[in-house]
Amino acid sequence: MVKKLRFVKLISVARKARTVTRKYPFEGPLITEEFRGEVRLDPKKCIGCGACIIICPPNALTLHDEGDVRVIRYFVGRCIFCGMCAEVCPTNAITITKEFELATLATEQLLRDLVHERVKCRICGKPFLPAKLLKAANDDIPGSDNYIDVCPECRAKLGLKGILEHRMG
Amino acid sequence: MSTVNLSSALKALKRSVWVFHLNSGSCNGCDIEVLDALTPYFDVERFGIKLVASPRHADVVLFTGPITRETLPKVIRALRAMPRPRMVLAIGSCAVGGGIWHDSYSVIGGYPKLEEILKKEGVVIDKVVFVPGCPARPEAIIYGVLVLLGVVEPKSKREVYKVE
Amino acid sequence: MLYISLQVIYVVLAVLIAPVLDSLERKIKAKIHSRIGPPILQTWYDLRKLFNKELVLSRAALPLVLIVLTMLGLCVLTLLAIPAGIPFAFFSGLDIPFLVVLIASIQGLIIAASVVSDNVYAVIGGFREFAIGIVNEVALITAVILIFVSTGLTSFAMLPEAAIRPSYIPVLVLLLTSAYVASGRIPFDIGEAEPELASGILIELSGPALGTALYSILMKRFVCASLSALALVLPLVRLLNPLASFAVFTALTTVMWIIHGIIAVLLGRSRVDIAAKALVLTYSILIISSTALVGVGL
Amino acid sequence: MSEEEGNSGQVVKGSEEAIFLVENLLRKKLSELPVKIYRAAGDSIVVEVPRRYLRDAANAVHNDLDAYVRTCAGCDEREIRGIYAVYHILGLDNYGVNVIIKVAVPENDAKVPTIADIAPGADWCELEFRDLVGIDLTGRPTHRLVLPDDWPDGLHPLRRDVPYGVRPPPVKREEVSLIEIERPGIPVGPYHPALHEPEYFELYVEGETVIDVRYRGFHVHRGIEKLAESKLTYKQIPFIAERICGICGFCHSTCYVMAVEKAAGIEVPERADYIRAIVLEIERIHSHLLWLGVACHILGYDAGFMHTWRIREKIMALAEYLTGSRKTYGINIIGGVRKDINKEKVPKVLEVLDFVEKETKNLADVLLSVPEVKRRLTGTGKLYREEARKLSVVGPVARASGLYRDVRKDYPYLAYKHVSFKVPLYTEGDNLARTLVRVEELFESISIIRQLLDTMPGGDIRVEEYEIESGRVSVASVEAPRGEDVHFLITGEGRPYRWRVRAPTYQNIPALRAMLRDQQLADAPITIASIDPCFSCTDRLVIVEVSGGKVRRVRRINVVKVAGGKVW
Repeated sequence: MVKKLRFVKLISVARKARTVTRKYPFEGPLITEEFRGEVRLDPKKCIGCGACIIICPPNALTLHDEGDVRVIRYFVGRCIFCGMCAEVCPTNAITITKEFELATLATEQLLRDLVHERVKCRICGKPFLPAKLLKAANDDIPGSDNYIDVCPECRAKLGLKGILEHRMG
Repeated sequence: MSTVNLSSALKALKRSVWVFHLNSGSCNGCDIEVLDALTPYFDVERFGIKLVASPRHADVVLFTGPITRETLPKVIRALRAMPRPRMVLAIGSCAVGGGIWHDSYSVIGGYPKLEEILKKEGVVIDKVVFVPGCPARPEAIIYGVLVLLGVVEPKSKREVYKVE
Repeated sequence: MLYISLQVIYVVLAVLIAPVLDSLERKIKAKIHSRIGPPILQTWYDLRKLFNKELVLSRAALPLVLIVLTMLGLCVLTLLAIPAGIPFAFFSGLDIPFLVVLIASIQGLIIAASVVSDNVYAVIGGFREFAIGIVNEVALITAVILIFVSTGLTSFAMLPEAAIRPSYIPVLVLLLTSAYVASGRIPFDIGEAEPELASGILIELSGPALGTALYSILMKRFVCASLSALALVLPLVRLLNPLASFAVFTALTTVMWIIHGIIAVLLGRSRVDIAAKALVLTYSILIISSTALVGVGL
Repeated sequence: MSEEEGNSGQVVKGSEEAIFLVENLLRKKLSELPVKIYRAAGDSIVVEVPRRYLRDAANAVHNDLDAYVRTCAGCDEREIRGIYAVYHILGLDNYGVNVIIKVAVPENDAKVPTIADIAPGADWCELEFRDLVGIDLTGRPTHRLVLPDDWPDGLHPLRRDVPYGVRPPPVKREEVSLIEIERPGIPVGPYHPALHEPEYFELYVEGETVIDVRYRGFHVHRGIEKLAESKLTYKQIPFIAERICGICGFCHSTCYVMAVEKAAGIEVPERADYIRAIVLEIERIHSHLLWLGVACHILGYDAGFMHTWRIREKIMALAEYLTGSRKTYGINIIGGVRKDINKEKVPKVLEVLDFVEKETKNLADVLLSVPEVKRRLTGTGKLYREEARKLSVVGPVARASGLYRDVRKDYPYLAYKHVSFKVPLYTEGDNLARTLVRVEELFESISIIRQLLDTMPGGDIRVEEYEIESGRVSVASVEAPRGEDVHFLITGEGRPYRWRVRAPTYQNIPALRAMLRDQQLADAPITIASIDPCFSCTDRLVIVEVSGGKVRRVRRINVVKVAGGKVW
């Protein structure tokens, strides 16, 4: 008979476990220090290189070159919180926060934009790359000062002209 | 059918929210977190939230998934079966932004894209809240419900930084 | 005069605290699940919200609403018919047969509901209620009749004798089990088995219609709880003065409701064929033993 | 044990010796067929056979060598060799070796003979490559399996020339009912409380007994394979692989990275193997606890659901503590893992494991002592051993029907060769057996993690530089909570050329028909749940012959007509 009534033991299981409810939002969330939440792009460190945009699997980070401005747009709504962008960012501009309370009434509220001023080409005047990216590239590549602020098309023409002169010399 | 005055319905809803779980092709990560919200550690029943079996009984739809092409007609039918006030809580990066497969041939691409289709179909949704996350933690879902009920102001705002 | 007022108070009490008892039951269930559970007035909040919602009804669900309303009315009438721990008969003269007819008609209504709706789940849910309802109705009615026969009562107005006869025991057990099964809780909520039939008969209802349906179910549960309390309190009626026995009766009703709730948490849902077989078996044993004992005059 | 000659008892499974043995066996067995046999990456052998001998080769390998159907993949190789190719992957469990039968299909005559009658397990994956790659099948009735109903005929998404974002306008398809069924068809789904995912079972009942089942799935087809072959890169695919399923995602991402590492010959540091195995077992514990809770809920025993998930919460928090996310761990990357399980985290892991072990032990026997739960689990949803073997079912469903199949033992991978564990085996094949298999597996996983933590070597956890040569073929498999998860991969430039995922539930759904037939309607949800279906992994449709063996061509059945009622 005792074996038949073993299901009543549930009461003792419940009494031992007591009430475990964590009264969120009045009490803190059940979170560990390793949790990957929303990602934050630091405007001071970001050079607008787009490495994070290439690696982002769901295209939550997108790059828009409009007019004389380059916008790095982070759409939190599509982000899958994998943290790969923080891993590939050359200047560690991306930090992973613990923020998960992101609910909003409209998806526009989930957009975070970083607007970079694009340098205009010395020759043709067309804007091409953000200033900070050019500066970073300049520091890395020695002796590139004289044509760093020339857009790729003009630079190609310059290079071609250089070779022709050299050959026609 | 009978017109119901929305304001008194919404006020009455603050203390008793019956939710219906609608999976439109999700990987079921968010669906498990939705179920997790019922379990002892989070216990949404203390807010008067109850999971119901039919859209006829529901006030809020817990919408997960990027709406695959196959589920589209059935999703519309389920939403139309709900009495007003009819509210949607879009949970997870699939529902909010189409997720990692947002531009695949077999996926509509999340709730924002469904909204246009719903307008064409004449299905009125009174209020929508988007809860990002992959999967959205149970606490994030609870926070989403609080925003839906107007108990809490959403923290997340659009930000634009100028880089000099 | 005192009796009528007590009886009316009892019915008013029933109408008000049935939802509160329901949320109390949910609270206790939550505690056993080691979680907090809803506030005490939660079921009232649910009902208030439901009555504020839009009524979406498919053409076929209209008769169902009628059935639900009549069920509500019948339950309140039955509460009037049950003597609230006091020797009083609201429908003097025909009191016992009238109580039996009322209980039978409540069960009958549920069975009628199964035929009405055309939603596939509602049809299946209805047939299941039908199967369990038939078996249980027989048991419940015989139990109610046997209670009065074994305590020598021909009308509620009389005072039942204090002595507890041995034949009273199987009758008591019969009534308690059939009242529990009639209250439609696990393991016998098969007609409304949520994970299988998406809440069976109720699937089509929404808003106010659903509100009335849920409220009528609560009233039915209150009838079951008070029937059980009546069986327990009958031997004491002679010993206590009317007020005391009325208080004991109401207290017992709430206690029975809570006990029903706790039993429901500990068990899983049965299957309609297993449940029907099990019930037929237990009921036949109980009925045979109690009629035999009563027949012998013990 | 199988009666195949030359038992491999003494050979270490998956070792060089085993592969050599299998190669000789194949050469001997297929000597009279014009075949080319050569080694592919890792533990697989490729058998190239002309189209007209496919059936003989398949028959030889599947029936004579007692191989199990693992999967098959169609591939559009017109860019490379101007042909379509069909790969049938059969696994020899006794040797731990995969045999890949490769068939070249000319571009203008894209047809291939079926092997579904020889190996019924291959039924579905054949129909899939017919849908997605457009290689037709001869010798069997065919129907649409994967693509949505309103998808136009003739447009095959996995062909290289079809862009991944194509959105053809819907095509109205009339619902023809060729089955005259006067009995009501009960729609279970697509939105049904017992199913947490949109799938669709139609049960034909007589009274309360189910006489037949029609399943229409594919609500969760997201075109993952097409995205991986055209848009995503090698580095990004582990994250989409992890989201194939929200419960066993880590198995898919591990299987993918192992397939790539095997194909490219990348030497993964041993510590990474240990970490991957530990997290795989943590995922198994959470998945089995989750299933136990859902099964109790379906049987009406909500207290069981609440308490199993209370225990499971600790495992979810532990997973977050080790990997950074509760479910989509995201630590798998080609060449190793991104997060280390360092010394000070180990005590926390052991503490949680002790808690889970103690609590689950005494909760499990309370659950199984509840009269209704025990009564409704025993004897329902029976699957006999021969039927299970014929359909090549996997995981707990196989182990509960007497088939001793476990990828961790048959095709050893990661660090499982360093730990000893028991594989629970039952023969009744009913829902109770499947429950007991899962509960015992849960305790085995706990002991596996403890052993792994003890013997974990030091060293770094990932390899940064690696070269992925294109055109290499490899097969990787992992024992997911629901069974054997197989990934087939052909490497390409910057991203895989073809990546085929065969999730475990894919093999188990056809077995459902056998389990549901002549059972009570009320047991349908628990039997469906007993294979622990994960439809976001699977997403396939199956056509059920009407009882009595008469084969009927069936199109979609208009439920409203059959049931006479309105489905909301």
